[in-house]
Amino acid sequence: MIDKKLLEEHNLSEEEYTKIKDILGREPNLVELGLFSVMWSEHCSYKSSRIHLAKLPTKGKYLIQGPGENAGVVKADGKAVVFKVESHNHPSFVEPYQGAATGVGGILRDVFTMGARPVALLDSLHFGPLSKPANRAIMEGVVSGIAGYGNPVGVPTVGGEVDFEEEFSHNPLVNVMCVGLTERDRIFYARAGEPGLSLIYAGAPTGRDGIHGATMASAEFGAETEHKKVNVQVGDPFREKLLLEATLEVMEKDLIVGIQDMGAAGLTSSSSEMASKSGVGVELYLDNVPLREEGMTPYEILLSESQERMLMVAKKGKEGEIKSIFDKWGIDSRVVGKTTDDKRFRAIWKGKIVADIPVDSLAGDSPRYNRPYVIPEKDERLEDKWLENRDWGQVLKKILNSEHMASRHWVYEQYDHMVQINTVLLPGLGPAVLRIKGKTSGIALTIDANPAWGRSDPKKGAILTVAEAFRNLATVGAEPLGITNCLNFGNPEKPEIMGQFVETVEGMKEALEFFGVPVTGGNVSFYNETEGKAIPPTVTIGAVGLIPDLSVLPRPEKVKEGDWIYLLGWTKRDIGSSVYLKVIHNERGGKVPDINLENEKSLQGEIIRLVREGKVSFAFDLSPGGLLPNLSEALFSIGKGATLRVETDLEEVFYLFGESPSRAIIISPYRISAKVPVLKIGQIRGDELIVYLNGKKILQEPLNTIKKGWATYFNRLFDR
Amino acid sequence: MGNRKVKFGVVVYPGTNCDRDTYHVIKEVAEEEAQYLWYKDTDLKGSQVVILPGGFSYGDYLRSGAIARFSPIMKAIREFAENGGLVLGICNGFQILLEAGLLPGAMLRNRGLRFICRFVDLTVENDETPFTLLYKRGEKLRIPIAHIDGNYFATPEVMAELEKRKGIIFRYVNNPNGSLHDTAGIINSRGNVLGLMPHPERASEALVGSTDGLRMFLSAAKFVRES
Amino acid sequence: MRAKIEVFLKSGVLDPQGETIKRALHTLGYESIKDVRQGKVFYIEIEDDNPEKTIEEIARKVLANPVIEDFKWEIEK
Amino acid sequence: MRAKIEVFLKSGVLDPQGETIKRALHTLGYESIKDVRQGKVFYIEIEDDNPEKTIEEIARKVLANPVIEDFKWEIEK
Ligand SMILES: Nc1ncnc2c1ncn2[C@@H]1O[C@H](COP(=O)(O)OP(=O)(O)O)[C@@H](O)[C@H]1O
Ligand SMILES: [Mg+2]
Repeated sequence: MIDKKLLEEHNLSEEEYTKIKDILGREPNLVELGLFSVMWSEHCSYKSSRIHLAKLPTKGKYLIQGPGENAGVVKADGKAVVFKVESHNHPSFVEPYQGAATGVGGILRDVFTMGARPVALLDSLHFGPLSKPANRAIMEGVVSGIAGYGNPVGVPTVGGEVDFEEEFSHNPLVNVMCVGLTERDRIFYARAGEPGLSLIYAGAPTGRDGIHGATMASAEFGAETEHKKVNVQVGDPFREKLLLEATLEVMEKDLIVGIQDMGAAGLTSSSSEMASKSGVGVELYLDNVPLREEGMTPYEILLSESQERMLMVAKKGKEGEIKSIFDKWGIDSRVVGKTTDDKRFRAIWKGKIVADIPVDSLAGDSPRYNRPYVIPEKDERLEDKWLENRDWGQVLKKILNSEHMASRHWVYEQYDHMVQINTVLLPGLGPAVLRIKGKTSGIALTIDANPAWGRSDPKKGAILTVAEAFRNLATVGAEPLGITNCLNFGNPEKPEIMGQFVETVEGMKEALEFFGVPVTGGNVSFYNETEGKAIPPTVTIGAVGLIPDLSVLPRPEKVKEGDWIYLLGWTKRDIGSSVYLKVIHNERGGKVPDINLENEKSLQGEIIRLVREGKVSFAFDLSPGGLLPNLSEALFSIGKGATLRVETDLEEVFYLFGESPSRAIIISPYRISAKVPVLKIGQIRGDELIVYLNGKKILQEPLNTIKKGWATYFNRLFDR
Repeated sequence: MGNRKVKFGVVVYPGTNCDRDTYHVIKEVAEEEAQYLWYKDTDLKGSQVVILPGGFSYGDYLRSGAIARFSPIMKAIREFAENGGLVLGICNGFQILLEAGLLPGAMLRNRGLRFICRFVDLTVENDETPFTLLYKRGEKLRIPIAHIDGNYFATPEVMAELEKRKGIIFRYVNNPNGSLHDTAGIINSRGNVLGLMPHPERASEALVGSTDGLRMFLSAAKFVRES
Repeated sequence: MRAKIEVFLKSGVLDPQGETIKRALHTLGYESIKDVRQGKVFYIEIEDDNPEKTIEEIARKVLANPVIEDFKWEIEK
Repeated sequence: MRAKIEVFLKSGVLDPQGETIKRALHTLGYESIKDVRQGKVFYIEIEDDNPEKTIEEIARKVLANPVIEDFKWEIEK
C-alpha cells in the first residue's frame, strides 16, 4: 500500500523508508509515515546541516543554555537573557501579512516557553527591489504583519534591518528575533520528567493549518481535499497575549516539569522531543485534543501547525491548578496524554492505536547527511571604472535617496517600539538599547545580515557579519554575551549550495572562536529557491550585549556644537559589494573587504573603553554605505551640521563610500587617543555638511537639503 | 491628609498591554500607591484614581475598545465617575471610555491607515483639570503615540460643545492621524474623566526620552490629596 | 439559521479606508469608480426562537457603534 | 450605479475576530449564537459601461486576498 508515489509525496527517500521499516520491524501505517515524514524533514531534523552546525563554538563565560532548547540563554548582570531568531520566509511569500505575523508568534513562544517575558523583537527583512509593485506589496504585507502581531502582544519591535536584492523577488527573507528576560533560577526546559505525568495542551484549538503539503494529494484524504487547500496559518495575537500571561503565571507558581510550544509538526514534535530528551515515552489521547474543524483525522491532529498552542508536562497532582490559571485567562487547556516508561510514541484515537513508534527514532535519531559540496568561487573583482571621481555631493544624495540607505522610519514607526518602557535608544541608528528595570545596566541588541557579501564570498561574508554585529554593540559600550543566527540558503541537495553553507558555517565559527563568543541557537532555512534560482547565501546574526552603566551611554542628544569627529580604524581599498556600486554602477558583486580580526578586536575594545570612560557623546560604526552616508545619517539624528577635512592617498571613493570594516566614528568634546589609528576628521558645526578632501572642498550643502530624499523615500513609495 | 499616598487602580482587560508600564510609573516614579484591577472585578478596591491603560483589549477585534466596554468592572467605573472619581483613559483606555459612552465621540482608523509609534508634540489647552494642574496652558509636551485607531471623530455639534467648554485638553501640533480639531485628549463635562491617545507613562523618565507625561499622574495625585 | 449583519459608517462620517481604496483603484486605472465605502459584515449561525429580536439586539447593542455606524440585517432561512 | 462586494474568509481559515465576538456574545448571554465569522463589505459607486466586468475584476484583483478570502458581489440598479 505504501508505494513510490506516496513516498515521494512524503518527501522520503527509499533509503529512509527502509530505515523506517527496520525501526518498526514492519511497514508503517499512513499516520506513522506522515510522522516520520515531518519529523525527518529538513525543517525539523536539520539532517543536512547538523554535522556542520556541530562545529560552531557553544561555550562561553556568560552562557547558561546553548543550542538545543527552544532558545538560548546568557547571563546579564544577574539576570538571564533568553533569545533566538527564526525565519518565516516561505509563508511570508505565500501570504505576506499572515506569514510574517505567525513568524512573530512562533518566535515569541520560543522565548516565553523558556520562562522569560519577551522584552524585544528585531526583524531582518530582505525583499526584491521596490521598483516592482509585487515586491512593494510583499514588503507592505510583511511589515504590517509584524506590527499586527507584535504590537497587540505588547512586545516592542526595537530594531532590525531591511534591504533589497533581486533574488529576493521570489523568495523574501523574514527573520525575526525575540529577546526575553527572566531570573537565572526561573528557566524552563523542554523536559518530560518521569513516567506517569500528565501532558497538558493549552491554547487554540487544532485546525488544519499548515499541515505538511505532502499530505494533500494522499488518497485517504480525498474526500476532504476542499479543506486541505487552505493551509495558510492565521495568527491570533490576542490569544497569544493571553497564552503568554497564563503560561508565565503557571511557571511562577511552579506547577510544571517541562514545556514546549507546538511549532512545526505541532503535537508530534513537542511531545516526542520532550519525551526523548528525558528518556521516557509518551501516549497521546487524540480524542481529547480540542479541534476547530469537523472530521479531522489522527494524521491531521498530530501534524497540525495551528498557532498559539503549548504543551506542558504537569507536576504530579497540579493539573487542576494549571487548568484554573488557564481558565482565568480564557485559554482552553486539557490533559491530552501522559508520559510512559516504554520510550514509545503512541497515539490513541477512538480506542485504537493509530501510531506506535520508538520515540527516539522520531526526535533524537533522525537521519543526518554529509551532503556532497563544492566550495563556491569567489568574486574578487575590483574594476578601475569603479574608482573614477564623480560629483560626490550628487552621489551622496543619490545613495541616501535609495532603498538601500533611505530612512527606515516608515517601517519602524508601524511597530510599537516603546511598549514596556525600556527602550533607551529609539530605532533610527545603530543597535537597540534596553534598560533593565531596577538596575543601572542595560542590554544592547542587533541583528545583521548582508547577502551581497554572501554572494561574493560566503565565508568572508559570515566573518564580516559577525564582526559588524559586535562592532554595532561596541558603539554603545556593550560587549557581546552570545549570538543567535539564521542561515538562509537554497537547496542543500545541490553541491554548490551546500558549499555555500559549509563556507558560511566555517566563517562564523572562525569569527566566533576568535571573539570567544558562543552561538546559543539559531535556525536553518533551506530550499529558498524559486524555479531553480536560489537566494544569495544569507547569514543573519542576532547579538546580545551588556552595557554595565547606562549613564554614560552615547546618544545623539549629547552631541554639542564644537564636538570633534574622530575616525577610528583602517580605511583600505574596499569598494566591492558596496552600496556605492549597487546604486551608482548597478553592480552587485565585487571583492568583499578583507578583515583582520586582531585589528577588529582592538578597535572594539577601544570603543568600549572610551564609551565606558564617558568620553563619547555619540558613536557609530561605518557599515554599508561608508563614511559619508553613515555620517549624514548620524547628523540627521543629531540635528546639527559638520565640517570634515580628510586627507588620503587612496582614490577618493574608498574614503567617502568604501566599506572597509573595522572602522567607527566617535564624536566627543575630548581629545581622544587609542591603541588603534585615530584621525580627527572634523567638527560638529552649523547646519551644513561641508567636506574638504585633500584640501579641496568637495561638498557644501545644508543638511536639510541632503536629508529630504532620505527622509521621505518610503513614504513616497507607499503612502498613497 | 498631608503626604498620604494616593491609591491608583490600573485596570487590566484581556489584551491590555500597558498595565505594567503604568503601574511601574505610578509606583516607582510618581511614588504613589498602585494596584491592579481585574476586568471581572466588581469594585475598585478603594482606588482614588482609576486608569484604563493602553493595549489591545480583546485584540481590538470588532473595534478598538468595543468589547471591553461590556466588562463587569465597567459598572463600578461608571458609578465611580458619576460620583466625581478621577478616571484616566490612555490610548486603548480612551477608546474604551468612548465606546462606553463616558466620553463623547468615536475613533476612526488613522488617516494613513497605518499604526504610528513616535514621539509627537502636544499643546496643553486647559490647565484647570485635575489631570493638568501641574501644566501650564499653551505649554508644549513631547509624548509618544502608538495607535492605529486614533482619528478622533464627533459630530459638529459635539465638537462645538467641546470647544465651548474647553473640553479638548491636548492638541497635536502636527496632526498625525486626522483627528478633528487636532484632538489628542478630551475631558467630560464634569471634568473628572480624561481620555487621551498619547502615552504619558512612556514619557515619565528621562532615560526613555521624556518626562513630560509624569505631571499628569502627579496632578491627579495632588488633586486627590488636596480635595 | 444564518443571519447576516452589515455594519457601515453613517453618511457624513469620513471613511479613511474607503477613501484609500478609491485612490488606489484610480491609480490602477479604474476611473469609473466614483466612491468606495467600507463596512463590516457578520455571518452568524443562530438557533433561536426569536432570531429577529436577537439579531436586531446584538447588532444595535454590540456590533455597531451608534456614534458613527448604522447597520442592517437579514436572516437567510 | 451602486455595487456591493462582500469579502469573507474561506471556510477552514481561522477567524480570530469572529471567534472573539462569539465568545463576547456568549458572555453577554446570547447563547443562541453558534458561530460568527466576520467579513468586509464595500459599497461602490460606479459609472461604467460594463460594471459587471469591472466589479468582478476589482474584487478579484484588489479587494480580496485569494489565498485566504473569497468574495461575492451584486449590482443594485
Ligand atoms: N525592519 C526593521 N525593523 C525595525 N527597525 C529597523 C528595521 N530596519 C531598520 N531598522 C532600524 O533602523 C535603523 C537603521 O537601520 P540600518 O540601516 O540597518 O542601521 P545600522 O547599520 O546602523 O544598524 C536601525 O536603528 C534599525 O534598528
Ligand atoms: Mg546594520
